[in-house]
Amino acid sequence: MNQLAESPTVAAPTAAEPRADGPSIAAKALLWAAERGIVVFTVVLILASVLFVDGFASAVNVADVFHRAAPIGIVAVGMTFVVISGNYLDLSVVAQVATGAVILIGVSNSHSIPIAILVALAVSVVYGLVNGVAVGYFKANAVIVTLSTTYIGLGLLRWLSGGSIFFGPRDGTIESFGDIKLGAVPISAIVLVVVALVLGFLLSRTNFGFVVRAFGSNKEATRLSGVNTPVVVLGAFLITSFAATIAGFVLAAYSNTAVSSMSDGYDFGALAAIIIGGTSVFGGKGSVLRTVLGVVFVSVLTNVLVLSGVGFGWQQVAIGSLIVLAVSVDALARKVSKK
Amino acid sequence: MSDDQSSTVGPVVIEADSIVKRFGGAVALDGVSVSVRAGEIYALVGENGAGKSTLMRILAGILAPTEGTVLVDGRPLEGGTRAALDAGIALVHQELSLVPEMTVAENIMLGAFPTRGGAISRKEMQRYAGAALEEIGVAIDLDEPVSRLSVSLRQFIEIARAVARKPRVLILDEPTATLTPAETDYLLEMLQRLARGGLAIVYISHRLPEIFAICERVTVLRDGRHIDTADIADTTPDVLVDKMVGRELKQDLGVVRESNPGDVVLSARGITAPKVRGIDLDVRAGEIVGLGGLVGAGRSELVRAMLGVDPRTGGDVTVVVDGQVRRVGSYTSAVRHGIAFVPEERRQDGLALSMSVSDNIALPNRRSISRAGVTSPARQQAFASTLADTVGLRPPNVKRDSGDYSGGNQQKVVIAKWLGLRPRVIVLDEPTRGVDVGAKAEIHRLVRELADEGTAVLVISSDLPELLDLSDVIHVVRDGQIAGTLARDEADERSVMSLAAGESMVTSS
Amino acid sequence: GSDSASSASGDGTKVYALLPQGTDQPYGTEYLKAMNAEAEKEGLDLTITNSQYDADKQASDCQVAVAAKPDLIILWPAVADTVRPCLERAKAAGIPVTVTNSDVKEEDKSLTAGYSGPDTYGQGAASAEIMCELADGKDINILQVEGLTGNTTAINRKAGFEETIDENCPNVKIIASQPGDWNKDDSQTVTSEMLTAAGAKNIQGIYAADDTMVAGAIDALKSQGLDVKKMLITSIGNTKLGNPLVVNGELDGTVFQSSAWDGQNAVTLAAKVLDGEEVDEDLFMPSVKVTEANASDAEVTPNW
Amino acid sequence: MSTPHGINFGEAPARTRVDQLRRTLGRRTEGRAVALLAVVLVVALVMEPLVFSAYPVTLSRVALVGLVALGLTVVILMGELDLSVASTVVLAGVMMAQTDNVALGVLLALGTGVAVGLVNAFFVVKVGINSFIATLGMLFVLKGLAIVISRSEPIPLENITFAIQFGLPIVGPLTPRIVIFVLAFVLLHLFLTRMRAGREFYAVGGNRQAARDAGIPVDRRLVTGFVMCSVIAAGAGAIDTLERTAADPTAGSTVLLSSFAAAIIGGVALTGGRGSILGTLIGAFSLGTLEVGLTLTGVQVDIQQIYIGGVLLLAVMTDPASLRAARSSLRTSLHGVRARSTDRGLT
Ligand SMILES: Nc1ncnc2c1ncn2[C@@H]1O[C@H](COP(=O)(O)OP(=O)(O)OP(=O)(O)O)[C@@H](O)[C@H]1O
Ligand SMILES: Nc1ncnc2c1ncn2[C@@H]1O[C@H](COP(=O)(O)OP(=O)(O)OP(=O)(O)O)[C@@H](O)[C@H]1O
Ligand SMILES: [Mg+2]
Ligand SMILES: [Mg+2]
Repeated sequence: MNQLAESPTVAAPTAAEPRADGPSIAAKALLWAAERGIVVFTVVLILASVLFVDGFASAVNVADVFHRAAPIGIVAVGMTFVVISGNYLDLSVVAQVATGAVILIGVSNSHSIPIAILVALAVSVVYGLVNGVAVGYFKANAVIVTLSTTYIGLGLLRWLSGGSIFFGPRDGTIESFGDIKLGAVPISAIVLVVVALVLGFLLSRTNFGFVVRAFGSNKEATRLSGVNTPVVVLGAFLITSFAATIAGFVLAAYSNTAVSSMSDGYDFGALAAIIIGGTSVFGGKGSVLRTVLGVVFVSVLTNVLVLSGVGFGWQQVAIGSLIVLAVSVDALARKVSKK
Repeated sequence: MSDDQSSTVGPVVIEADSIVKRFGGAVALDGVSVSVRAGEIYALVGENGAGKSTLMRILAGILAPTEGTVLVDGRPLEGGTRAALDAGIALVHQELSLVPEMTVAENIMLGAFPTRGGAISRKEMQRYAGAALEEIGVAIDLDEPVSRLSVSLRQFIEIARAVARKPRVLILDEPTATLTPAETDYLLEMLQRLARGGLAIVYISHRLPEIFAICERVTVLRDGRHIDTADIADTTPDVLVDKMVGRELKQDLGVVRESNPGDVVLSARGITAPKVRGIDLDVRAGEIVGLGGLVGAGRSELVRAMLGVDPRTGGDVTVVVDGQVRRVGSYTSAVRHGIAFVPEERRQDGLALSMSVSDNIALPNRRSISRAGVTSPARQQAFASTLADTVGLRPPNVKRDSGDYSGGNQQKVVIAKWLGLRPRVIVLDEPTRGVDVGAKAEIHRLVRELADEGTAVLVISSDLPELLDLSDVIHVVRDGQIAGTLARDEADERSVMSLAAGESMVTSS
Repeated sequence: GSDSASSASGDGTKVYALLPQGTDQPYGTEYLKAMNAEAEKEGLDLTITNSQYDADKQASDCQVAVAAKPDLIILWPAVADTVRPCLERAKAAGIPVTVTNSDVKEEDKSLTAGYSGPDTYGQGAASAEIMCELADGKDINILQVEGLTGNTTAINRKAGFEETIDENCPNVKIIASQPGDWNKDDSQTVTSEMLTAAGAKNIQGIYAADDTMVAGAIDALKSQGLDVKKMLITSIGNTKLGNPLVVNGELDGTVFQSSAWDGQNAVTLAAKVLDGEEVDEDLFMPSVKVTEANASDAEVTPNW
Repeated sequence: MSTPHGINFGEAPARTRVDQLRRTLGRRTEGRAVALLAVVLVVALVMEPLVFSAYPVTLSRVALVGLVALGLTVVILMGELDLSVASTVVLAGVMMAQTDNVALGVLLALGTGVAVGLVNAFFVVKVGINSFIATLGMLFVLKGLAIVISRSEPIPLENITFAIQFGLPIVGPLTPRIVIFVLAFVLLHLFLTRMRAGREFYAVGGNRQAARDAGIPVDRRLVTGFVMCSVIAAGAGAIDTLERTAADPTAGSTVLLSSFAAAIIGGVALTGGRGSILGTLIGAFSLGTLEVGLTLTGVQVDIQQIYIGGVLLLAVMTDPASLRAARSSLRTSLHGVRARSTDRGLT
């Protein structure tokens, strides 16, 4: 995580210019907090939970938080590329996660796990290609394109697989893999960290990541700098597809089952995490680390609410309010600092 | 034109009193006072970022001053845009302020749609808008969507909008930046006519001749401070420039460059595209080729089609790379072959404004400052700083968002980002539009240096002195074709304009 | 009452089946297989819709179905409270409606030609009865994992379970309850969290509204190092996932629900109505309690 | 240098009829929707004419999603977004079922819509956050509230007879829903094309700074737009609840994306300022007809989904602008490859 923490997109405060007459101390504090909004929010939430919620800090519960965070976190980390490239979101992750999970278990039951993984990755390439070509080359609207591929993908998945629930053999490789733990940290969280490290590096420290961010900031200026921009969009969608498929593997391994409806709500769930993390929905600004923090924040919050016996309805209210609150603090801080 | 009969100047209409404006910690205006009288044309000059536009936006009620007051007829003006409009203050913005999807008539009447019984009255709208266009003497179809109009026409529509409000104070923020000389002359005459009718006009421009042609008084701003207000009759352009930059400006203008062109590097044959009707063009190493012509002549379209920025319908473009002739099939291949392009709309197409200067500079150079696709922030920083120094970026802070810089400095960043590639060819479309004198001189210096180093340079400019000054040879484009080619010694304002407009239009000079 | 039993079942007999799930759910998948097979046997021309539990979409499907003038409509209500207009519309068009899987409300039953399917309330009750037996009068605390929030089956099973516990064995206390969305992984996580919140030591049992979720709950118990066999665990389904758990003694009891039975009898009932046969008002799927004792009986062989 | 009568900007503006017509058509944004509708109608005519003979059914399917889409269009035209429409539909329904009195219930539902619209607008206008985010938060909040208030169970209406009456035709074969939908369309169309405030929505979406500078009360227009959108969604929620005789706290799962699809297929640009209510109507019609047609053909549901997705994808990819973009992007990519390979060969 160290490497991510150093990534300039998060660490560099954009408004840290020395000034003649700066804003008031309070405004500065607010701005400081807003710049690091999600870090502050997450730390405060975790501290408060440790202090006030019984059982929160237990090893078992930490594992549960990781379980909540991992699959959707992997999806969100991948989708960060699409969001930063200025293409709103990829709705088809719902279909992709389910497809990855069903193929992993379904195909490994009839063939073998390596073949299953290859098939699933091949399918994820197809998803990325279709979305990426339609959005990148045809300049079609990303929301509608990925809505279409969701329909097509889920339709095909259910039609071809017959739609059943798939479960792997008891104590088979997949289940054993899903049960691996490093102390309190389940394998799914380790996969999340690895994916986040790789994709975080890709986004913040490679030419590809750089042009994705540039493209999200200004498409035409990026194109006129000689960047082959359709390929950039294609790449962003391919990465999202790849991550979604890995998330499908993780989800399948965790429960040793796969159903086509298991990833319902991952589209807006992942987007919410990305936004809470502070990545701009207009593209250009944001980072993988921010997304990870956003996911951790939502997962801890949900976990705490469940631990406190709060019902599903209030959980939703709390998550929604926090999305708005987190972004409002940021906006208000900016306003104050401008005055 | 300046020796028109002196106009009758009336009482002070609008007054800014000790205006201070801060954006966050940055001080944009620091206790500036100005007053404008009815019937006068009042000039405001200053370098990019001096605070001219900010002051005008405060006068027009768009921004609220941090301190100080705006007085209209001696009464404080409060209540934002609406109140300012009601008080008869009309602003023609520096950045175009039109709704592209709306028609000419709707844009002219924007914010003041005439209604009858709650519904918009089309007839009234056409009548008012038509009258406003007639007043400024421009004939355009009222139902045309503005998105299909040229930049200069849009500028006139903005002026028509201001005029349609029957204002008492008309503020124009760099209205001529996008206009050709003919259009500029026309506009200046029009402004004098309006002033004679008792209108108070505030006029901002980086082109000092215009100011000396029509204005009565001039105020110089520097770094948000009021430096001087003088009667035009009592000052000279040199004095003004010194006050604007606060230092002696070594004048590059007029220095004739020793040019010794090499072989043809960029060659275009039979280029056709929408608005471009079969153009051949060669640019040699170390040569600066200028493209002159009126707005709408198709110069931008020509170079964009040549480089593959926009699709072309016909023609071939080649570039010589290390002695080998290469086809330019698409814009990416153009860049790969070492062609750099500085587009006309720098804020829209040239820069990612929300990214740092360093990132913008790195964008076309990412291959050379990364290893195996992996970027190094330190190397990028160093690379960008060097180039920022080369172009004289002020302040030279490459970590700042490029959107925080003034127009001239933004243009320097656009040029800087290409310098890293050591381009074989550089194409610049209106490189100094809206750029102040200081920055303009520096950009000219850069362009000359590039040519001296052997780069083939192609420049589009509607600023005739600039075009004449820079170019070794000028092709004049009219109606999508090359109307004529002028060598340095045969080119002057008159010869370029006669080719640009076609013989018939040249009546006076 | 069926008022258009004129056309005998045979080729060209058109039937619309308005379902809220299909291949998107494991239950629906097997249900559809059985339904299609039976329709083939009966020679019915079946058109199936899937409203994905969106009541508005199902109402619209119903309008389309009525407009297509089929000989009969099979309805699996997405939300029982919302199907009255559909039933009225079909009645006005003279199309008989049979109900499958989850029944319409009592006051709407007169508009239907019959019901076949599980007694979802009864299933919850049956699972509660197993739990009561297991508790055997001792004071114990249990957790509940509910189905998808707002889902009719989830609501009925929850009501059946809770009300039966209240009545038969108030010594069993439900001290926490969260939805597991019919998913194994969701159930596993919420169970684990409920255990943490209540303190694992204070929990003696778990009820999950279906076998998939109970499998997740059992995994959660195991990963907290609890002795699953000592816990009192019940659910509903006896599916291919749940049945082995009963056999090996981890799941103490479940209630057999056969998707194949359900899908098949939806068509059988429809065919009977079309043939003008007298049908009983309700054809309930036998709610067989499955415990270790009978888990391997042929009668309760799981089919999904 | 200038001519005495004004300035010459090239050829005189086009005035012939044909030019006028071409220009008018060129300005329309509904092309894609019309093309899609034409295809759907022709295919339906050949495959399943029942779509037409049972047009009230088709209409009510169109109205189901279409009404919400109309409201959404207003917000999108202003360059904003409302992701909370589906949750508004649900919450309004639940609020409506809180009382036995139908009239009061409808008022409660619409009041909910006003409140939601005001909250959305508050965050966008006053706090200054992007509507995409504000309404994404509201999506969760309102859904959660609906579940909390209803205790996650459907709430049947007291006055079932009236509710059932409400689902029956009143004008010819048209049910109140269809009539309200048509009315909403006509009113919104007139508002956006003829009324000053409505026309100014386009300016707010097309160039917000310009609108502000021209003295248009942008904030007030935004509030109006968000409230209109939410009230229409709430109205749709009330209609749903009446027609179903019960409020369902889990309803509306498909509304958000379908109404979006209708608007975007209808040519409404997410960037604002471009599009029309008519386009959304046609978009909703083509998608609704497609769905009804597919249902009637009895094709397996999974395959229906594949068709719908395929048609949507084709519709956005075969837009003339898309095809142009694809042609030049492909050229770019291919030449890029060629340029690179020659580079390598010679250095
Ligand atoms: N909205 C804003 N937020 C922050 N800083 C601003 C804003 N508007 C202007 N500034 C800053 O205020 C200063 C004055 O800018 P202004 O646009 O008034 O200059 P100008 O004299 O009009 O320059 P130019 O000749 O380039 O148009 C600049 O440093 C600019 O960066
Ligand atoms: N008379 C006119 N009426 C409408 N549109 C015009 C007219 N003249 C030009 N245009 C528009 O302006 C554009 C042509 O201007 P263009 O930028 O190509 O000219 P240019 O010669 O490059 O001038 P410059 O770059 O100096 O602005 C075209 O897009 C065209 O649609
Ligand atoms: Mg300015
Ligand atoms: Mg141009």
